[in-house]
Amino acid sequence: MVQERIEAANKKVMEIILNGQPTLLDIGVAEEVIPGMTKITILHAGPPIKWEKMSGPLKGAVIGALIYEGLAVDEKEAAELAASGEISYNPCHHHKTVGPMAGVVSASMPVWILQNKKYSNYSYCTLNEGLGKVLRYGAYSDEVIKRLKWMENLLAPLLKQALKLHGPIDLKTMITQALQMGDEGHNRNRAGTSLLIRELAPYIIQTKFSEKEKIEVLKFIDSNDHFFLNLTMPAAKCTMDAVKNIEFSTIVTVMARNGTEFGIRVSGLGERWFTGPAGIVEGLLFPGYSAEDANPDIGDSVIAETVGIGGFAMAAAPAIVQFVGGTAKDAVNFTLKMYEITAAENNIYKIPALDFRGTPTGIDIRKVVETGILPSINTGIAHKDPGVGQIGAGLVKPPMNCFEDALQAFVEDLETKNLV
Amino acid sequence: MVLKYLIRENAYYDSVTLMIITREVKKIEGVKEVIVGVGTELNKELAGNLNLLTPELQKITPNDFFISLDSVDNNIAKKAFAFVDELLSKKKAESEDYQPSTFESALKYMPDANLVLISLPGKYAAREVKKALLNDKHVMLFSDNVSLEEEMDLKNLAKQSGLLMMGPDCGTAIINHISLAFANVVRKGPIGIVGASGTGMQEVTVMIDKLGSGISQAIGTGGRDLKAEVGGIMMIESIKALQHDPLTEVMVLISKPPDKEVAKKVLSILKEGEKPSVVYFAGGDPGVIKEYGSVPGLSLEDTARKAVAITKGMPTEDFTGFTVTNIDKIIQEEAKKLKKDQRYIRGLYTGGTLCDEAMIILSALIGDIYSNVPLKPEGKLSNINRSYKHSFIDLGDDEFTRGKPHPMIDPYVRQERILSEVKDREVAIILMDFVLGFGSNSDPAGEMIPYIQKARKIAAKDGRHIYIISSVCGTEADPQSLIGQEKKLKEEGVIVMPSNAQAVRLAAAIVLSRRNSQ
Amino acid sequence: MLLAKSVASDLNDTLTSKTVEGIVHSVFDHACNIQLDRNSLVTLISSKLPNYPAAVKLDIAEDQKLCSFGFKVGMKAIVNKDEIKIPEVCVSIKLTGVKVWDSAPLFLKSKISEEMLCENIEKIRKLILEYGKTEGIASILDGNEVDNNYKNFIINSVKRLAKGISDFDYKEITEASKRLIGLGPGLTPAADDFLLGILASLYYIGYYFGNHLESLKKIASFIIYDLPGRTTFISEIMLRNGMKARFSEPIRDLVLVVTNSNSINDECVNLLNIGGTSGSDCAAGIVFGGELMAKVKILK
Amino acid sequence: MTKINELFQEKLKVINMGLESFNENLKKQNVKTVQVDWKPPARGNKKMLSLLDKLK
Repeated sequence: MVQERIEAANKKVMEIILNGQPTLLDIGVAEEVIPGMTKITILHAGPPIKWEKMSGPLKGAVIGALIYEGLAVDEKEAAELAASGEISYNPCHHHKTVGPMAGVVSASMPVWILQNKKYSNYSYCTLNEGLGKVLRYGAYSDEVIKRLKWMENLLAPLLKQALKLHGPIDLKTMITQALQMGDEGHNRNRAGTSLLIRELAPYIIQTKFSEKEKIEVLKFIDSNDHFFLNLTMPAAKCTMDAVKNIEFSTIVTVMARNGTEFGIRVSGLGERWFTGPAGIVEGLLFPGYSAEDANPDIGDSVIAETVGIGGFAMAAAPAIVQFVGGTAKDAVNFTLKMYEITAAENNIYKIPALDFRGTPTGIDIRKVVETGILPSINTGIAHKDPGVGQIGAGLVKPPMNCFEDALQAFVEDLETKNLV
Repeated sequence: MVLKYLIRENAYYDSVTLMIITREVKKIEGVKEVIVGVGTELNKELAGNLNLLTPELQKITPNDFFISLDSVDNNIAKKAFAFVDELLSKKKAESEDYQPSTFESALKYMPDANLVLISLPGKYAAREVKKALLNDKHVMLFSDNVSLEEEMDLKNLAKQSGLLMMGPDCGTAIINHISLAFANVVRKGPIGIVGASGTGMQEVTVMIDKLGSGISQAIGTGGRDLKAEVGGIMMIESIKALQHDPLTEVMVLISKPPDKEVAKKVLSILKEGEKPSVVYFAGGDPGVIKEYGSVPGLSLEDTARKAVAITKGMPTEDFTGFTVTNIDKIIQEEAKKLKKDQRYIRGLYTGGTLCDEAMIILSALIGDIYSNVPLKPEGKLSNINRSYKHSFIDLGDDEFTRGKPHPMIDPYVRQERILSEVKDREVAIILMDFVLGFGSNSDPAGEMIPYIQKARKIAAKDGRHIYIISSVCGTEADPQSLIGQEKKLKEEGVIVMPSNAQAVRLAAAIVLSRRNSQ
Repeated sequence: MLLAKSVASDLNDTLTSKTVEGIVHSVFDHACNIQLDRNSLVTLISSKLPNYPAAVKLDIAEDQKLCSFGFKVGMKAIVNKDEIKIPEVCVSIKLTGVKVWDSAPLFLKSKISEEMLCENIEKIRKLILEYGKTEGIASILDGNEVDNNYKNFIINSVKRLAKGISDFDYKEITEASKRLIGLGPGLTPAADDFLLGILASLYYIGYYFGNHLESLKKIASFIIYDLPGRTTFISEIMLRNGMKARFSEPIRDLVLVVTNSNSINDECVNLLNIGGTSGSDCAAGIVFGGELMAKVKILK
Repeated sequence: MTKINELFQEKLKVINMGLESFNENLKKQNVKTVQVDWKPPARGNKKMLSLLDKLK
C-alpha cells in the first residue's frame, strides 16, 4: 500500500520537476525583492549554521559583506559585529535563493530574479563575480569590495536595462543547448555563458550606457566562464521549489553545503534538513596547492545535481573528465551510475554521448540507501583560508547519513500516520 | 656525445608506431641521431655508418627490435628512452563496460537476458534468485549457504513458472554448448545430462568427449535436489525438458544416492519418457535402477561409456578395467619398488564427486578408507589435517575452503598437503585429480609440479619412492589443453591415467600386488 | 566460434588435412601472424584490411581489433584446412565453406598504349611525393641527394639493381638486393616493401611488354636469392610470395590499372594508405620497377 | 513446449551477478553478458534494510 503511495507521489513530483519552466525575468536589489530580507540579514549557502561553526571562506565572505554594506569599516570591526549576535544568518534556501560557494547575499546586492513560469514560484541568485579573489571564496580585500560596488552600480543596472529590452529568457532551453555544447552545468559553464552573451549582446548595445561601459560589461562577462552558473543555479532552485513539500515523496529537493555541513531536504519531509559533515573534494588542485589547503565542500551549486545536471550530466562534458581523473568513457559511466538512484530520465536535458538519453533526474533516497550509491557532485574547491579563492575542482559525495537519517525520518513520519 | 641503445627481443611494432618514435625522438633537444628498427644486417650496418652501433647491437637478430641514439648527455638519453618506453607500452585504455548496480538495472541493459548466473554470498543470493525468477529468467545459482527452505521455495517458484533453477551450490552446467561456471569444452552430441554434482558432471562430459561423442545439454541441479525435502523438483523438470528435446537421444543422471522415494519418482519419470538412460547414483543400489529400465553406471567413466554405447547401438557392458595396455606389467614392476612399510594410498582431491568415486571404488577393493567426507561415519578423520591409513581428502570441502578460494582455482592447500603426506613413511601412493575447463586454474598441473618435485626429494632422502597417480579431467578444447597438462605431469614421472576410475584402480592394484607378494 | 570472410588461395598449400601446431608470432590491431614453421605463416586479419597472400580475413565487426580476442605472442595455435584454433583464448575459426580469395597473378591482355602506361607511372610518382609517407625510402623518387639516412644508404644499391636487371646479370642482382633486404624499421623493413613493389612491376609491366613469365620469374628469384636470415620472418614470407607473383589486393589492383586503365588515382591512394610507410615504399618500388621495365622492355 | 525447451533454442544471454571470472569466461565463449556491480543492499545495514522493507 505504502509503496503505491510513494510511487504515486514521486510520479507527481517528477512531473512537476520535468514540467518546470525556469525563466529569467529581471534583476533587482536583494533587500527589495528577496522575501524576508533585511539590512542585517546575511544569507549563506548550505544548511543553517552559527558564526562560530563557519569555515574560513564563509567567515571571510560574511566579513566582506558587512564591509560592503557599510556595517563595518574593516575586518576587525566586521568580525566583532559578525560574532555579536546582531546579524541574522539564514540559509539562502530559506529565502528562495541560492548562492555558489559561500553563497553570501546581503541587502544591497543585485540579484537575478527568476520565475518558474509553470508554477509561478520565484527564485533569486547573486551575479557571478568572476574568478580569483572574490567574495564567494571568502575574500574581502578592497578590490573585492570595489568590484561588488561596480557590479551594483554598473553591471546590474546595465544588464537590467538590456533584459528589459530583450524580455524574459527561457533558461531551460538555454541550459539544454549548453548541455549539447559540452557543459554539464556545474563545473563547466563555458557554453552557457557564451549562449547568454549571444542572447544579450544586441540588447546591451541598445542600452543607454556609454560605449566604454558596455565594453566593460561585455568584457567582464566574457572573462568569466562561470557567469552562467549563477543562472543555472536559481533555474534549478525554482524548478525544485515547486515540489518542496509533497506528501509521501522520497525525492530529494535540496542538496547544499555550508563548508562545515552537507544538508539535504526531501519532498515528503518538507523543510527539514538532514545533515552530515561536509566532505573533502577529490580532484585536481591548481599548481602550488595541496590537499591540506582545501576547505570542506561548500556552496549551493549542488542544486544542479539535484535537478539532474552537473555531475549527473558528466557524460555531456568530456572536456572536463580530467577533473574526475579519467577518460570520456569514465564520464559516461559516471552518468550511467546516477540512473541507479534517480526516479526519471529528463525530458529536456539530454546527453549527446548517450544517444540523447535524458539526464538522470530526481534522487530517490530509497534508492540511495538501498544501492549504497551516493550522488556524484562536480564542484569547485575553495581554499580553507578566507580570501585565497578557488584552488581546484573535482568531485565530491554527500555523507551517507543524510540519506539514512532522512529515510528513518520518512518511515517514522509514516508510523505516526499509522501507515506502516 | 653519449651512445645509448635499447633492445627488445622478439618484439614487433607496427611501422606507424616506429615512425612516430623516430620523429618524436629526433625532436628532443640534445638528441643528435637516432635509429629505430629490427636487427637485420643492413639495419645494423646503417647504424654503424651513423656511428650508432655497439657490440651488443652487433649480436641481435632480425627478430629483435632496437633503438640506438646519440645524445649530448646521459640525461637526454634517459629522457628519450623513458619517452620511447611510454610510446611503446602505451596501452589504449581498455574502456570498461558499464556495470549496472542492481538486477533491476541490469534488466534495463539486457531485457532479453534468458539466464541469470548468481555467485553472490549465500545469505543474499535467494533474494536475487527470486527477482530473476519473477522476471521470467532461468537461474544458475552457484552460491552455497542457501537454506533448504529457501531452496524449496525457489525451486517451487521456478517449477510453477516453467523455469530452470540450477542450484544452490551448482558448480557446473553446459547450456546450449556454453560452459557455465566450472565446465569443460566438450563436443556437441546426443547425450543429455542432469546432474546433482559438479565434478561428476565434468568427468562424465569429458569422458563422453574422449569417446568421440558429445552432449546436448548438461543441467546441474545442486547437491540437495534429490533429498526428501526438495523431492527432486529440478531433476524431474530437467528430465522432462530433455525428454522433449529433439537433440537429446540418451539421458544420463548423476547424483549421490538419493532418498529412496525420490529415486523411485525420478526413475519412473525417466521411464515414462522412453529415451534410453544411464543412471549413476554414486555407491547406490543398481537394482532399483534396472528395475525401472535404466542402465546403472558403475563409475563416472562407466556411465559415460554406457551412454556412448547406447548412441552407437552397442551393448552396454560393465567396464571395470583399464584402457591402458601392459597394465599388469606396470603394476608388478611398480609394486616392487615399494618399501616394506609403504602400504597406504592418500587421495588429495579438488573435485568432491571424484573423491567420492575414488572411495567407492577403493573401499570395495582394499577395505576401509578414512576421509573428511567419509562414505560411512566411522571413516571420519578425527583431524582433517592428518591422514590415517588409506585416506582420501576432499580439499574442496567447506572445512578447507572457508574464506579461501576453492582448490580448483588456488592449489595452495594441496601444495602444502602433499608435502606433509610424503613425510609419512607408510605412504605408497598419492592420488590426485586435475580438473580443467572454464573456471579452473589456468595451469593446475604446472602449479603442482614444483611441489611434486619437493615431495619426491623428501621421500628420496629417506630412500623411499613415492608413486603419484593422477587423472586429468579435461579435453583438448579446454582453455588449459588436456595434452599439455598431461605432458607436464608425465615429464615429472607422474602416472597419468585416462580417467579417475582407472587411476584409482591402478593405485589399488599396486597396493594389492604388493600385499600379495609379501 | 569465429567465421572467416575469405581465405587466400595460397593457403591451400599451408593448411592441409593434417593438423599442425603453430605459435602466435605477432599481434597488431588488425593483424595477427601465426607462424607454422620456418617457411610458413597464416595471418589473421580484421575485416578492415584488404586481402593478401597467406591471410585469413575474419568476419568480425569493422572496428573490432584482433587484440580484443586476447591473442598474445607465443600462444599455441592448432591449424588444419578446416579450422584454426587458439585454445588458450578459446578462439576457433571455421574455414570450411569460406570464400576463397584468389591470390594468384591476374595477367590481362592490355589495351592501353605505352605512352599511357608511362603517364600512369609518372602519376603514381607524383601522388607518392605529394600524399605518400616519405620517412621510409619513398623519397628516393624525388632525385634530391641528402636528407634521409635510409635513402643515402641504398641509392647505390638501387642503381646497381637497375643495372643488374637490365643486363640480366644475376650476380649483380643478388649482390644489389642483398644490400637492400632488411633495411629500415618496422615488421616489413622499408627496403623490403620497395623490393616487393619492384617485383610487382617486374611481373605485371614486364608481362605488358611481352616478356616470358619464365624469365621474369628468374629475375624475381635472383632478387630474393639471399633472403634467409636477412630480414624478419614476416617480411621473408611476403617477399617469397612476391617472387611467386602473389601480391596483396591493393598492390595487384594498382599494377593492374597501371597496365590497363587511364585512371589510377583511387588504387594508388589505397596503396599509399597501407601501414605506416609500407604502402608508400611499395608504391615507390612500383614506380622504380615500372620505369625500369619501360626502359628495358624485353629482357634478353 | 516449456520455457526450458525454449531456452534450448535460444542464444544464451546472461546477467552475471557475482564472480567476474565467470563473466570473463562467458565473454570468451562469445556470450552476450551484463555484469552486475553488486553490493549488499543498504551496504548490509540491517536497520536500513528493515526501514526499506517497511516501504515495500
